Amino acid sequence: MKALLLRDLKLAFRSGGGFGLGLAFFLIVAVLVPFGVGPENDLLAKIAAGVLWLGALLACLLSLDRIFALDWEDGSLDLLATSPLPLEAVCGVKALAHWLTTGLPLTLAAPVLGLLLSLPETGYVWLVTSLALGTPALSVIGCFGAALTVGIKRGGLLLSLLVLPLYVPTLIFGAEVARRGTEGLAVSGPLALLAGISLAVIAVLPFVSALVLRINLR
Amino acid sequence: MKALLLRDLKLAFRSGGGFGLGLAFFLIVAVLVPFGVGPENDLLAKIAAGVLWLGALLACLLSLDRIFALDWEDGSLDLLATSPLPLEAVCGVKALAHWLTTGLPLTLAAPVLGLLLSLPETGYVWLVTSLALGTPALSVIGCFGAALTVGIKRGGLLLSLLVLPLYVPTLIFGAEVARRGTEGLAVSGPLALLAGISLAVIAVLPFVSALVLRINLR
Amino acid sequence: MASIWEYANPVKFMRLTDRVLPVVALGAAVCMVAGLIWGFFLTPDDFRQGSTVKIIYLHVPAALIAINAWFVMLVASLVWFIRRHHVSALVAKAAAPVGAVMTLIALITGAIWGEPMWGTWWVWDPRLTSFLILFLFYLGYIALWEAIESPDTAADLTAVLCLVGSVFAVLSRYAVNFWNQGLHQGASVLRAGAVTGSDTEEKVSNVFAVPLFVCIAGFVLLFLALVLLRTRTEIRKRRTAALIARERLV
Amino acid sequence: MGLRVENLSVARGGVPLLTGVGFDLAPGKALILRGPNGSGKTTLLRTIAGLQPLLEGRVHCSEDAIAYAAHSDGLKASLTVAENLQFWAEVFGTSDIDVALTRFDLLTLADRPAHALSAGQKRRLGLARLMVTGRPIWVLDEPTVSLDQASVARFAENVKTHLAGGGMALLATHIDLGLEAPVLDVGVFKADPTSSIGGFDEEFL
Amino acid sequence: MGLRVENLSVARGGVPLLTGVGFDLAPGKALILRGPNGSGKTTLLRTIAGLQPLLEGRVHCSEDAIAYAAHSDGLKASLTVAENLQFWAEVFGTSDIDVALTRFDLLTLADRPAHALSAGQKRRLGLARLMVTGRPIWVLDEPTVSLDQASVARFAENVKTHLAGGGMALLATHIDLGLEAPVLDVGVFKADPTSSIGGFDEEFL
Amino acid sequence: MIPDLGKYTATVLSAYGASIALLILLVWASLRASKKARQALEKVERKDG
Ligand code: HEM
Ligand SMILES: Nc1ncnc2c1ncn2[C@@H]1O[C@H](COP(=O)(O)OP(=O)(O)OP(=O)(O)O)[C@@H](O)[C@H]1O
Ligand SMILES: Nc1ncnc2c1ncn2[C@@H]1O[C@H](COP(=O)(O)OP(=O)(O)OP(=O)(O)O)[C@@H](O)[C@H]1O
Ligand SMILES: [Mg+2]
Ligand SMILES: [Mg+2]
Repeated sequence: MKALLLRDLKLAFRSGGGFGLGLAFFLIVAVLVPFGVGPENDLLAKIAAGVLWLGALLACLLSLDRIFALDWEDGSLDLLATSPLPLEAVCGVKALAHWLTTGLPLTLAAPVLGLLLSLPETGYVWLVTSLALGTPALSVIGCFGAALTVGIKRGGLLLSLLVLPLYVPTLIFGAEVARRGTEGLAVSGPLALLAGISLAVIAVLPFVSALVLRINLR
Repeated sequence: MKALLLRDLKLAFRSGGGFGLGLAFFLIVAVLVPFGVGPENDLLAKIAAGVLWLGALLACLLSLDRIFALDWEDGSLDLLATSPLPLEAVCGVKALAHWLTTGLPLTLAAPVLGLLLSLPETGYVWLVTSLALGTPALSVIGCFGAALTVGIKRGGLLLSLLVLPLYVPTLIFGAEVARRGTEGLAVSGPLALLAGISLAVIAVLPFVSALVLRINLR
Repeated sequence: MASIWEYANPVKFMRLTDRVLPVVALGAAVCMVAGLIWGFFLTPDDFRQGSTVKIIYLHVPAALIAINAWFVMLVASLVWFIRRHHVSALVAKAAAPVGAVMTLIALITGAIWGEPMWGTWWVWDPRLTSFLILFLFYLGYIALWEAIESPDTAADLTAVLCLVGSVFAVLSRYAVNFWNQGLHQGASVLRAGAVTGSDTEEKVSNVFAVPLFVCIAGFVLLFLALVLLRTRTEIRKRRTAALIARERLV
Repeated sequence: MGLRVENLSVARGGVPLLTGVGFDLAPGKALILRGPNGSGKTTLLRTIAGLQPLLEGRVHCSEDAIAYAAHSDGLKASLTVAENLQFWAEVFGTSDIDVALTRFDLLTLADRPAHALSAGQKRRLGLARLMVTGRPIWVLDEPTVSLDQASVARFAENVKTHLAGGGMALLATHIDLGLEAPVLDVGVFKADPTSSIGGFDEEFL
Repeated sequence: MGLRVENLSVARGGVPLLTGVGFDLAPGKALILRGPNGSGKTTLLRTIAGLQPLLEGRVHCSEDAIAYAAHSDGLKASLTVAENLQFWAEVFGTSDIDVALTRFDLLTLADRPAHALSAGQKRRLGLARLMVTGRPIWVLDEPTVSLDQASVARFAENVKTHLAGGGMALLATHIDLGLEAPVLDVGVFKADPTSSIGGFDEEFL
Repeated sequence: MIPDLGKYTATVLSAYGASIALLILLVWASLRASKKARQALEKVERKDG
């Protein structure tokens, strides 16, 4: 398992993939938003928290198909399935690697982009907290989606379609935390729900993903 | 050339790919925005035009890597390069096929999504006009980016990173047309610039793409 | 009495539906036509909503079917998972497009209704929003069926998606409620009070209720007929594929 | 313990391909599968490796005994030869990749990224993976594709060493491997189209 | 006109592999390239096909005369066998795919999507593509990988027919093709690492 | 013959029009698919004898 995690991280760093680029995409979305909606600071401040959450979600989404597709194409997935590693562990590790290479850097970079979108000062801590709590759920859910669509040539967009409705609750609570935090309202409600979703999803979905993967491999 | 266009369209339809799914992604972005920024209609109306342009751009972006990557992986691109088709034509046709399967349906679907984001009534015609004029440029520029990154395993995110800055002018003028149109201001300035960009890009970039492709193939 | 599972055999199912389908289809046609004509031509206008109240005869039945079609898919998926009856997997597959269209009808009629009532085509009201999400689930489910070649794998994967999707759909419902409290009507038609007429405050008057129930019956029968028809289509397709495959061996 | 296959039926895409396949593979033995293109060798090997469900029959072998090598080698283009091997060694809980590198003549290539290998070199790396799995039963699908004669001979040597150490090998191939081993022609097990083991879609017939 | 290669030097990844390669291929003739794994056969063929730049020397042949078939077949998994061939026929401006289908025994598979083919069947389809290009010079990289003996024989037949019609063939292979043709061992052209045709990075040496 | 719908004529008619169009489309598509499947099956069965 450690070997798999290290390999996935190494591949993400080396092939100019995951890590830097998820971040770059996030950055670019944040930069493009003012071009799209216009440069007024007030308007931007209002939507900043939501847009950053959305950007993080999309950046996550874009890198989902790397989770299994590459291993499927070159035959490694078959070999992993016949290896002593249980598929549940494979799914868990893959989701973890995905989070380490996208969710984590996104969370760390969010404050900087908050600056760009004139996020009010009260918002930073809640934005970061909500992303830190929410992005693991995004990775795990995404891993489930990736397992569903493995083997479908260039399933990237299908994957997005399947995963996005599943992301809705996480997005709602996450953005709600960030938004309420920004406006100085109480956040404990959505924060608890967000954490609940993350925990539940982390506890259950890797097993479902392994099941799905097993179906897909035969 | 007709054969290539038909094949690409056929592949896009058949592999559950391009067509419907680019559209679906557009839809989903439009649906997610309110979850991020909150449900107030006034706020949504203000950002609707910009967000729709951004969504269309991202939907385009996501499907870019299909343009060449698949043909590269299975070796067809090598074979096409040694075929009597000039590579310039290949690039042109590929960009056209991309537009037909993403830009065009996005343009047609935009009004419906405008509804969801409570786009003011004055905005529809300009939103559609600007998308109709702008999306061809997005496809052609994207095709250039795809040619640049062909051969890089899972270059999807790198591709986004390269292409997004190139998309900025198109986005700025396109969103400006839609935004001004929505507010009832004069649009002829940005409209002319948008059309200019599209024309210039369509006239020149396929040749550059072919050049890049040739470099990438050796 | 023979076990109901007997009809999970495609051949038996075909034989049974051969007889049942025409009856259901006829019932659907009669109820739909009667209900819609009754509702459209023979009911008075509402004192507040004017003639727009007539939209209810489409909107409410479609909304009901939209939700219940997903339930049908959920149950069928579970049956497929537990008992591996092919017909139930195909029923789930057949129900999805019907459910999606019903969702679309509910959305469209709702939007059209909303324009005069709320002054806007669309608001991010929880019920509306969760319907939109339901529509996305339908789209994803259908796309997944289409994308996978092997029917067995497709049945398994879509069944898992249906199960997981249901959980997330419920979760979304709560999330959306939390996120925005809405404008939309509460469910009053189906409340017992409405039917018995004891709840005077919110009951839908009988003038509207009776044709509405005819319409609901019509939509339910139509749903049944379409699902049976589409399941038969799927079974035939599978049989064709199986025969071709066998032929190839010769 | 060896590998015993009894009365096995396999299918691909819902079509039964082979029925009644049976053989025994004792420790130290190899078996070569032959048969024309499309006869179902790959399908049979995948079924035995547990990568697809079987229609009928049984495969007896102890758990986690099989190392499978397919048409594609499962190499990561951006990792070096040594890193690729090291990864599989760790996954399978062994640790020594040097023997494998030496035996397949990959020492000089050890620091080369896998995408910069020629077709035959890639194949050698794919085969070297077998040695680091530490598993007794090698199930190989056309292992010598793209290999030159020297490499084929080296591969045969390695298989023999593996057998001598009590290992087993089941190989599908079209060309001569230079191995002394019984040959099983899968053609004789061709499924009878009218038989009733209709596989998946039986109910629909 | 035939194919003439003079004093050709080729490199891969900046490393010169072969120098001074020269041969003549007259209409109706075939030439078989041999050499150990990694000796540069694929690189040589790609250079001749114009897919990568050469370091030195010249390749004489009329434009658009070469049909190249590589390790990968360029098949679209979701198109059927016939559709795949038809596409290439249209691209190359020919139209008749039936001959190709017949010659490579693909008629019964014509309506099968390409992903549902076995390894050898895919290869046959990849080779059938050559016939619809209508080009005289076939440049083939290990064409018989995964083919069974009957298919190899059929392939050899087809090459002979092609030659008899004035075509040419340049084949790299490790196994016997059943073709009577002169063999060129690329090993003798192995680049001298100390020589100065350093290709890409010459200036830095 | 159409009842007086007052100022909401367009609203109500478009709602009915759109819904009925969608329903007809769905029924038509289902029937067509059914017919196609039946014909394909018959063809194969006839060939099978
Ligand atoms: C686009 C948007 C709309 C959607 C997705 C939608 C969805 C629904 C759903 C799901 C139901 C549930 C049926 C039930 O629980 O019994 C329903 C019922 C209903 N809707 Fe809508 N609706 C929309 C817009 C509207 C509008 C604009 C109105 C009118 C003002 C309206 C009036 C009603 C009424 C009167 C019912 C029946 C409630 C009852 O008594 O049970 N809806 N709608
Ligand atoms: N998805 C599918 N649906 C139907 N038939 C399929 C499918 N995939 C493969 N087949 C068929 O199954 C048969 C067995 O394929 P398999 O790959 O096992 O053959 P093989 O013996 O390995 O052949 P080769 O020597 O060419 O590799 C082939 O005839 C192939 O055409
Ligand atoms: N990017 C690269 N950088 C450096 N060397 C490379 C690169 N790619 C390939 N090589 C080396 O170039 C040599 C020639 O490779 P080529 O594929 O031409 O060999 P080949 O004769 O076709 O071998 P095979 O019979 O195995 O297919 C090999 O030794 C290979 O390791
Ligand atoms: Mg095979
Ligand atoms: Mg080679």
